[in-house]
Amino acid sequence: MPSGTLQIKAISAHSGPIPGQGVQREEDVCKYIDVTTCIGCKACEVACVEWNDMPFQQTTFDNTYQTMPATAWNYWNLIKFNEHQRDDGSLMWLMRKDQCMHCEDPGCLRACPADGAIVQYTNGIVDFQQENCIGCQYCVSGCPFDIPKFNSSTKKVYKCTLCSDRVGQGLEPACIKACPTGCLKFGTKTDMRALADARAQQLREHSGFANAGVYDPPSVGGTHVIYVLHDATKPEQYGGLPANPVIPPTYTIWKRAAKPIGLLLALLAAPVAFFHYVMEGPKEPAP
Amino acid sequence: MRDSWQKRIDRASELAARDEAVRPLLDAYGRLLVLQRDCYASLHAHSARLSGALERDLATVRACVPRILNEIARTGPPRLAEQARQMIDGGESAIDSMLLMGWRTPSDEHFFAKAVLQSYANCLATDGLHPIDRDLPRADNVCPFCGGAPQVSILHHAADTDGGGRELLCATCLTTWPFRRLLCARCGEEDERQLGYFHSPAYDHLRVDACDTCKHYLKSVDLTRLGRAVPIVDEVAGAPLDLWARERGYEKIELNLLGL
Amino acid sequence: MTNGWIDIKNTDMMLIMGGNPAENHPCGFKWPIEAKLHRNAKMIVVDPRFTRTAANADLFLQIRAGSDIAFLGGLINYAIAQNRIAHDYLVNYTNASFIVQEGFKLPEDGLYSGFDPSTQIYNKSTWNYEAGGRVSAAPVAAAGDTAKGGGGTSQADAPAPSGGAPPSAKSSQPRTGLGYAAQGPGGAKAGAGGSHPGGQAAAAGAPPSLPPNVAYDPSLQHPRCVFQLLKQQYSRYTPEMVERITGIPKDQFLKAADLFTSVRINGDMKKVSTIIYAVGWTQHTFGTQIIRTAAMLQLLLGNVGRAGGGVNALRGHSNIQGATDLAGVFDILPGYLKMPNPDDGDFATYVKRITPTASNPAEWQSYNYWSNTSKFAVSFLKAMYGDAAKKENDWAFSYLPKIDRNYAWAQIWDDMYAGRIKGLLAFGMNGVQIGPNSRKNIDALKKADWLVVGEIYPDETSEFWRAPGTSADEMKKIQTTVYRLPCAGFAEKDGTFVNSARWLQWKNVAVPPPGDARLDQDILAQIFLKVRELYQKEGGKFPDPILNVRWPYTQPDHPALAEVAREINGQALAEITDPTGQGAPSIKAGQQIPGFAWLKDDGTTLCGNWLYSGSWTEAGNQMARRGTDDPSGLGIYPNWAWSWPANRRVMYNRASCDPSGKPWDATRRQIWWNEGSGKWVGNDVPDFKVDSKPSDHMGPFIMNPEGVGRLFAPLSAFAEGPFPEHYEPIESPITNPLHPAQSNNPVVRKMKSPLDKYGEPAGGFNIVCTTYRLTEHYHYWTKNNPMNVQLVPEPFVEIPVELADDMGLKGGERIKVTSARASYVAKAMVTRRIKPMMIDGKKTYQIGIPIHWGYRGIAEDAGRTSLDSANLLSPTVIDPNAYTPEFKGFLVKLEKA
Amino acid sequence: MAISRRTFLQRSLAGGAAITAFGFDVTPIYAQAKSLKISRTTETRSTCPYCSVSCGIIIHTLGDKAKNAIPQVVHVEGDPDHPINRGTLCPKGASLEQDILNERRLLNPQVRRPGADRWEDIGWDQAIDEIGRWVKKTRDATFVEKDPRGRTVNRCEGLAWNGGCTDTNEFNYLVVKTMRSLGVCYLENQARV
Amino acid sequence: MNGAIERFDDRARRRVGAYGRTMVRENELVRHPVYTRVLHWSVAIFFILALLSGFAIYSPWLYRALTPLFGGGPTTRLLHPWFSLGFVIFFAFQILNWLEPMTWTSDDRRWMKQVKSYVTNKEPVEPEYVDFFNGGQKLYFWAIVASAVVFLLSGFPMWFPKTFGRITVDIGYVLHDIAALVMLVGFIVHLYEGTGAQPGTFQAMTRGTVERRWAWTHHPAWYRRATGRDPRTDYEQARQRSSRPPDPTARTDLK
Repeated sequence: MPSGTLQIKAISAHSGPIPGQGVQREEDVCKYIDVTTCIGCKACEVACVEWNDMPFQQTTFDNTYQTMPATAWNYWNLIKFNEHQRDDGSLMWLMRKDQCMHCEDPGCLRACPADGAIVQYTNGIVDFQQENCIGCQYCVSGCPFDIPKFNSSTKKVYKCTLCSDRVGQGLEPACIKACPTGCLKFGTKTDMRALADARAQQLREHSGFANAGVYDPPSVGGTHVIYVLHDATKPEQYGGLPANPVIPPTYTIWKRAAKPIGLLLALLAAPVAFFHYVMEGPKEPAP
Repeated sequence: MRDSWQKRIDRASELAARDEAVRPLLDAYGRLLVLQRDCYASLHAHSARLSGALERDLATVRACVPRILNEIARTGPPRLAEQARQMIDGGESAIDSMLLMGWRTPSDEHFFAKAVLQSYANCLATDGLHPIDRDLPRADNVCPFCGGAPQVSILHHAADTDGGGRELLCATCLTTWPFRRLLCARCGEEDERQLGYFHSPAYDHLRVDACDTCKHYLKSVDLTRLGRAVPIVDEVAGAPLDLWARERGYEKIELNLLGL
Repeated sequence: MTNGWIDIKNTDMMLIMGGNPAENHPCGFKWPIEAKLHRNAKMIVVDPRFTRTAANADLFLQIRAGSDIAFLGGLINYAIAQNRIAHDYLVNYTNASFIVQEGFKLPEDGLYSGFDPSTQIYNKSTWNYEAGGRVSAAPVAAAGDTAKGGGGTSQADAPAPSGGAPPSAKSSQPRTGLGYAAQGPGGAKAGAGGSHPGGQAAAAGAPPSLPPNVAYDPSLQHPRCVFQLLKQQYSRYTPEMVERITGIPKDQFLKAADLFTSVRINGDMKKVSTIIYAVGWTQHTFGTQIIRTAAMLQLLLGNVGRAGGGVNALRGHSNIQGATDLAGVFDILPGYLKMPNPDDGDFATYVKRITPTASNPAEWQSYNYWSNTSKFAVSFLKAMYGDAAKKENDWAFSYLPKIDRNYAWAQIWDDMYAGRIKGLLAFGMNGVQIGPNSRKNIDALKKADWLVVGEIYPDETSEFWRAPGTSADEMKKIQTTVYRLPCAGFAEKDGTFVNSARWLQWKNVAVPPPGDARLDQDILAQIFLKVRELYQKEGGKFPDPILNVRWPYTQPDHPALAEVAREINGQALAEITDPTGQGAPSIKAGQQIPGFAWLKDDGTTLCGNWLYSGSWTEAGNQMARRGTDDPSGLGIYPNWAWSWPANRRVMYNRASCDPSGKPWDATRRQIWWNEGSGKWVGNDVPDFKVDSKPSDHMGPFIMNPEGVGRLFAPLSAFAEGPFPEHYEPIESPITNPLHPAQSNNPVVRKMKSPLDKYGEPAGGFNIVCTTYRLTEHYHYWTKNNPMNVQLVPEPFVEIPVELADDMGLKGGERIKVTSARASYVAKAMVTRRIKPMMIDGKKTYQIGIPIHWGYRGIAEDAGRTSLDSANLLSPTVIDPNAYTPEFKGFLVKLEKA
Repeated sequence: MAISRRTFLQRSLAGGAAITAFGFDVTPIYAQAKSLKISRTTETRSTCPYCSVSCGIIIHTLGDKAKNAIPQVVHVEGDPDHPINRGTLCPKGASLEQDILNERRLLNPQVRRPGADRWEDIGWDQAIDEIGRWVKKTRDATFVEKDPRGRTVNRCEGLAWNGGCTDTNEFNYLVVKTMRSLGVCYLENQARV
Repeated sequence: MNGAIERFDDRARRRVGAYGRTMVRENELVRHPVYTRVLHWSVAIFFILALLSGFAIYSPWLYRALTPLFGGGPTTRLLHPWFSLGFVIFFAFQILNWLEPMTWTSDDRRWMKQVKSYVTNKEPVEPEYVDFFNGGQKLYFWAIVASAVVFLLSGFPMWFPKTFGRITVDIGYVLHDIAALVMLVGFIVHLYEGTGAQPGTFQAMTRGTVERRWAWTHHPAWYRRATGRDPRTDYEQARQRSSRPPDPTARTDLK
């Protein structure tokens, strides 16, 4: 299992070099979720709540086995239950453990204007640092998976940390430890991806799921949580997993390119004015 | 496996930097680990020459010893330094008999033998050579590879459904073998009321697994609490727990390389 | 389970039906997953609902609750028609070749030969083998024809000479699931003359018995041989008929049949399949017969006794298996010894009645292990009454109550409601919630004089007097005195639980009970000692058994469970020598006996439960063993805890080898015959006579007097017939398409109290309702636990989308479910996971209700529920073999609330 | 060459400079050891009381048995050695700590008298005494020695026993012993349903 | 409608004017009464606060420099919408106040066509038709008005993302930033024009008065309206009075 202290790879809204970068090479971590062997037992939900010391909350019945409609600021790990009718009329009950995907190219981090509120470690974990969070919720819109959740009383945003505290100590995330069927595993990205590919192949060859595959969307640079899906061509049916998750173009195009250029152009007005003064001089009241 | 030695060395210096009281001990251990690593490296480089029978491997193993003796003679505590000097004077035969005795009738009280044989046995283990002339009794609580006693116990979580639980780390070859929870690693006591562990918040990932039947203990390194601990080094760093356990009248199953 | 949890990983094919292990046994479900991942095993799930288990299946079929026999019968028909059967296994290890008496009639009209409509009881004398040894096929008319009009001549329902057979055993006591258990209710019922509430006792006279030299035809061609009868019986279960009854479309059924029997294509024996079930099968008025059908299917396919095979009952609770082994039910004594009946005038008569004699072809051998019954019985009485049990007084046989009728769960409430039962002691058993027909149970308690409840949480039973809807005036009229005693939780007690795989595992005390709570065993001992003291002081009715109970515990009012466990294992009362003659050291008086082979019927041993002999020997507590080695890699773990019988992990494992003693599959070697040592050896403990040569042709099913597995269950093994037949649930949306004139199980009778009402489609009750549990909750227990309440906060009713659309109902709206007995209000969960079905041409809806809520609990106390119990709805009607109520598949109607 | 372990032990007990068996100075560590706050935890093997999978669990309890303190449950984990569950637990098992330490637990014997609308507390002795009398009274009133056909039956049909799903084998055996000796026929258990 | 606004403005001008005064020296004209000045500076203060807090969040480069001004990131984020709201409210009054003088006319179109000569200071005085505000000023004003509307519309979704939904927020994010850039450019030009580029202008917003010279130079038409005199004539007279007349050709030579 990958271990070692956490090295930061990217910091939200940070100018200048990243402290300690390059000091230590570290392997990418990855959570493997085999949706095809998940039994939706919610042991991972309990483990998450317990490890992160999250308060109990009253839930209400909502026409589903799902504990609540979506993850919450204090409920980071949620099995999403989806009834899916296949073309041949047969039914599938898809249970997908929803949590932060820890994108390689995290939209939240990209969107975040607060220096250090979101960091990405070299092992791939994207972690929120609430002490730096300014509560602007740009990350909420920046995330293609609808993961960051705002707590209106603390005015901060929270999400799954991939148990960065545990991983930093060389442990697996709490949810992994809890899974009774072994559909959750944790390891290096390479290993988990290989495992997932092998499982997907098994599903294609032996279980009649011709479209079985691994969900590791390249559009966000890959994720550090990967799913084995019965049908990787239609991830939407697993409780709204986007087929092609993209950070909204507003964040990519605008923030990466247009924004700095725009600002430069705007600020160009100052030297123009200055040189106008130098070259044309002031227009004094005449005479 | 040279990496694992390096990991131990790095961990020793990391821990030394953190804890003033234990620093001298860890510094000393770190220096020893360097010597052991080099010894391991030279053995590993000549692994083709090794047979697994120490008697036949003496020539190769012996070559490591003078450096260790010289270093201890120079920097070791007075008594060990004195012994090192005597052994240097004793020449090859003294060294050989020391090694063979440590190999065949192991004891945690033979410092030099243990220090050298750790490198040797570990090299055998990594090269897949089974010890031949070390006919020690087999039991659950000794190393299935070399017959050595356990130095430290390790708790870790299942990475998948096929692992997890507790392991013991061999004091000689430094390999691990699975061992049940709630079982005295010395006398096999299973009665939970006789077993128990002592824990201090100062060492969150360490436990003193004690048995009130045989009044022995060994430390456990709980990798489920600190996954990046290096058990054999963290064991040494938990020295205050040893002193505490001894005060309570428990004896350690196997002293570590620092005699604690 | 004939096999075990871990053993499921060895399978190639799983049929999960009548059970939902992913939800109710999540950690055990890792093993089916393991089989899928590492063996590419296939999983077929058949259930009224698309469950979380179904979500992991390769094939899911939605079945109408209560139509399981039709489905399984259809599989038998398919397997025979496609010749996907285990021929050698059938001939040698089952009674397929045995010839059945002339006069036996198959139930084309829904009735076997010998039915007496006035008493609703069968005369089973024709349900027997023919004597005569080996025969060849003779052109005789088929049994069904010859038997027409033939009834038995014997008037008496004879006590069976034998208890259940392994597979039949499973069925005869579904909660036990195993051959050993067969002795239980089957036996007791047989002893009671097959009687039911109000039934008559057996008449005197020589009962029919199994013939000693059975006629058989190894070519399986004889028209009256079991195989041909079986073939004939299930030939009626065509795919079309299966579709009409179960609602499973023919093409889907054929897909499943093809897949399930694919392990036995051309009779190849290498692969193995397992059947996994739970209370979805037992809780029917023909539950035992469903399980029996499954067992027959497994025998037909040669899957019993093999790693990755078997018929595997998943018990619903931590110690249901143990409670049955230790006779927590009325009809047996520990170790599945039958209860004495009033005709057992003395001990010898009793033993003779309950000891089977071998019945097999003369060339074959039968171990007939139950022939040791007298040793088990005497040792048990010695454990009960110590020195007071002497040969001279018939081992104090008279101390035991003699029974000749049904005293089972539903009968308790019926009799209490009728005012016959004055007092009830309920320890950890929430009878009001469990039902069925909870209202009746509540009203029954009002008629009792006293109730003692031992519990750890406030429960519905102890507060029946303030059940919702009870007015202050009514409360004043309830004269029942109720004691509620705080008991100890699991972590506060030691002792053993027996899991589904028959593992006895010792647990230790972690903490003392909180507050003023006491250990259950202390409370029981203190009550008993108080009663004994009163009898000593004041005398009373027949005080002898009370005064003479052996109570040797160091602290009588605080009996140490370790001492009790040692007593259950058995101890020598005098020096005894090795009964096997193999020269083991003799056992001294006072020492623990090493196993049940050492038990004696001369009063020199005592043993609380012969099945558990070997669990606590002189070598110590075997149930606390923690050996984690698994040399075979088959998941046997022989040194982990202790498994009955004799630490065998897979029962009937002789059947894992071919007749010559070689494993059917060399990669899954459990045991095998070692010619050199002349013994059966292997990775598991042979469930067999270890020195019986293959050439002796001893049958692998040693608990049956035949020595072989019973495809045909002779005589009184079952109340309603030697082969299972599909009958409709008591409340059914249709009449039985097989035989409309005999729709229900002919031997089932409805209860007669004013609160026992039964619904019919004509009365508007036309929706099939089933009840179940959820992963997140455990019965009526975790509603006291905030975490679980958070995960699933409220009760609900699962309703098909189509039905909701018909009603104009949206998910989350409140709905009222009404049965003939009561109403239940909860929110609707509108789902596509239950689809409308075409049952015999009629569009039929099913709905489902999880059972976890009542009127005490976190959500209940906070006023977030309607305070109804799901079992207000269920009917009081029971399986005639196992006496289990029909919680699954009753009729309701729905309206918006 | 061999150094007795005692050497070290005596020195450290005597105070002053403390060295290890090999002569390494541990005086500063010794001081640290004295200041350690150390608690004793006992691990108890148990079996999950819910379903029949029988997941092994380990209950950690704090409390020095030497001091006769009441143990406190501090942690419940799956037993990694257990061959069936291998350390994993389902959501019910994972919240067992809440079952052991639950504020809804019953703590005192209570009685509800005829016609009453509430519970009242009752002492154990009195409760046992009253229950014992009820049992005897009911048994004496309903005991049948011979049935109408004159056969000895020795049964008590006036009282019933309901046993629970989590009762241990040993408890169930005691139930058989006591209840059958009272002549109880209505002896049933969750096992039936 | 216009009448109502006019009446409101008049009332506001009177009321605020009563609390302050405008010192008019010799050769000076009142350009911006107290009310206008108060409004302007209120707008300016909130604008700058919003600008600084906004740009702190806008770009990581500015985040660390600017957030401390407001007590750290979270408070910056908290205050920014309130600053902006302040800006919008005061600016709304300013709009009402200036609705009339800022009205776009054909003269402004003419002015825009000759903007090059304005930028290059080709003529010493503005064309005669330039009234209270020239075309550039009006352009700036209306750009700010437009931006403020965009700000407001895009800012609310960003303030309350839950209520407005994701797409609105995403679009708002871009629009908000574009508006910010437009404002920034305008603001820089405005600063320059109001200070260095046109000496005497700044005073118009501080003391409220301008020299007559300034008026006939930059806003001849207004001069005419305010004084009833011909700006061109007054300019020529002044030029002749001046001992050293400006020599535009000399500047041209320098180029």
